[in-house]
Amino acid sequence: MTQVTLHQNGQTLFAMLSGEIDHHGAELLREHIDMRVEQICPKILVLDFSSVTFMDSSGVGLILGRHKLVHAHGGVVIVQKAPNEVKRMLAIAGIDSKD
Amino acid sequence: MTQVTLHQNGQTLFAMLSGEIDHHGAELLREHIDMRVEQICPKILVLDFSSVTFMDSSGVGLILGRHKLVHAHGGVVIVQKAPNEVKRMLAIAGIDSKD
Amino acid sequence: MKPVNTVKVTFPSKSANEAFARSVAASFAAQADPAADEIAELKTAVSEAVTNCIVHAYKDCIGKITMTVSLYEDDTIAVTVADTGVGIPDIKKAMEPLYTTGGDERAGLGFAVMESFADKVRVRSKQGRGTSVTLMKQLGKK
Amino acid sequence: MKPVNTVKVTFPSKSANEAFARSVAASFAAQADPAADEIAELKTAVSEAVTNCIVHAYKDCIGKITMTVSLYEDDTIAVTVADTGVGIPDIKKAMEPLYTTGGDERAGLGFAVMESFADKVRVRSKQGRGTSVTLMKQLGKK
Ligand SMILES: Nc1ncnc2c1ncn2[C@@H]1O[C@H](COP(=O)(O)OP(=O)(O)O)[C@@H](O)[C@H]1O
Ligand SMILES: Nc1ncnc2c1ncn2[C@@H]1O[C@H](COP(=O)(O)OP(=O)(O)O)[C@@H](O)[C@H]1O
Repeated sequence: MTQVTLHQNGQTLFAMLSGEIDHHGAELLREHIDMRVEQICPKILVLDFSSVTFMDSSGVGLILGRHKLVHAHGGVVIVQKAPNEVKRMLAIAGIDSKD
Repeated sequence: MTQVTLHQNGQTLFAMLSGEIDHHGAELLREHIDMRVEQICPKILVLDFSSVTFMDSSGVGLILGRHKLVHAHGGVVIVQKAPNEVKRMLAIAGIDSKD
Repeated sequence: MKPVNTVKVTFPSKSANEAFARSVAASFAAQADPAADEIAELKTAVSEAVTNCIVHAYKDCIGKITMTVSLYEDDTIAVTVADTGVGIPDIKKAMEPLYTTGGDERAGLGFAVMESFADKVRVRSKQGRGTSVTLMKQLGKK
Repeated sequence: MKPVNTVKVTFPSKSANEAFARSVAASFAAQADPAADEIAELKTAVSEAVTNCIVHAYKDCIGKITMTVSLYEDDTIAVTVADTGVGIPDIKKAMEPLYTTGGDERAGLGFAVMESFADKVRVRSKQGRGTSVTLMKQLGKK
């Protein structure tokens, strides 16, 4: 099951993603994340991929879409802890993942 | 992968079965076991199911077929260490599994 | 009741496809978020139905097996396994436990296992035309 | 070269079937005893091809997707994902990285990923008639 756990720390919103991120899963994640982003307009949105078991290019679309939304509110998106397979997908898109 | 490791101890032949036992896997196991049984005519053939991850009624056929063969040489078959799911299949056939 | 999702799979009656067929049923059933033992039961019942096509329906040849899997709103799954092989002359007799025409390596328990692991088993067959077995199972009981 | 085994799967273009489709490809490929990373690559490439049918070919409707998977003697696997949707007017352009007609939530990297994760990608399409994408991949290199 694709899931996201959200928690806020000051102006930072942490989104702990888990499960398989394909187009189906990405839509679910997008809805949950955007609802919170629009409520609290975070300065930093952290997308944590440590528990993601599969990701196709829909996951890249998810990151780019959140970037656009958060950026519009003057914030930034940080991608972190991507497992190796997810890293390979991010590399194709030129996106870095922090450790 | 369905596999069997055979080892002999006096007049006992141990067959350590592993993987998925369906009709496809059972044929492979049968060939390997019967070759050795016919060589050494064991008094006891022990079929060990501890590493079996799936079994359908083809596995019951495998047991009954080996019973017939070993019995013809005056030997017996012992079924042991079946995991719970395999036990349920054996129960339908009225076959006991030793611990 | 109309299914909410249906997939159809066709494959040749090679024994290597037994594992494939039960994985397909399990992958599809995953949508209903079933318990692990429900999946194990479903895989076993599907394995029996598919093996029967390979061993009995197309005894001395390779034929086509069609598997249709449907999921209903109440999380019931229906798996139909159909062949165009020899058919079953007497279904009632064929379904009796221990009855087999398959020789020493078949236990005659395929239908008994299907009936034990699925909620409902329906068999249709015509001699020389083929057989279709439908397994119904309620998932997500937990 | 003739395939040693071929399966055909049809399913509706519902996003819940993306996971199903890649599991089917992986289950079938298991016959070639592939390495774990080969399976991961295959699943990702299949996921891209199937998602494109759902997102682009049948944008505003539910249509039928047909996936054919064949295994060859040298352990090459070929997966063809076909739809009868809108088609691609300019295949060359569509295959350029970052090109997308899918809006902000699509990265335009589907074909780039297929080309990176499969050995060969062949695309055929006719406007208003549909698209078929074939992925070829050598398995069991280890
Ligand atoms: N698809 C089929 N086509 C033809 N005959 C079948 C088919 N399925 C079952 N049968 C017949 O029914 C008998 C009982 O089947 P089953 O209970 O599954 O046990 P087994 O497969 O061990 O023989 C078979 O031996 C065969 O004669
Ligand atoms: N099956 C298809 N049917 C119609 N158009 C398609 C199909 N697959 C791809 N396309 C077109 O090619 C473009 C690029 O596809 P792709 O590289 O997979 O990126 P994305 O899916 O992110 O848009 C799509 O935006 C779409 O216009």
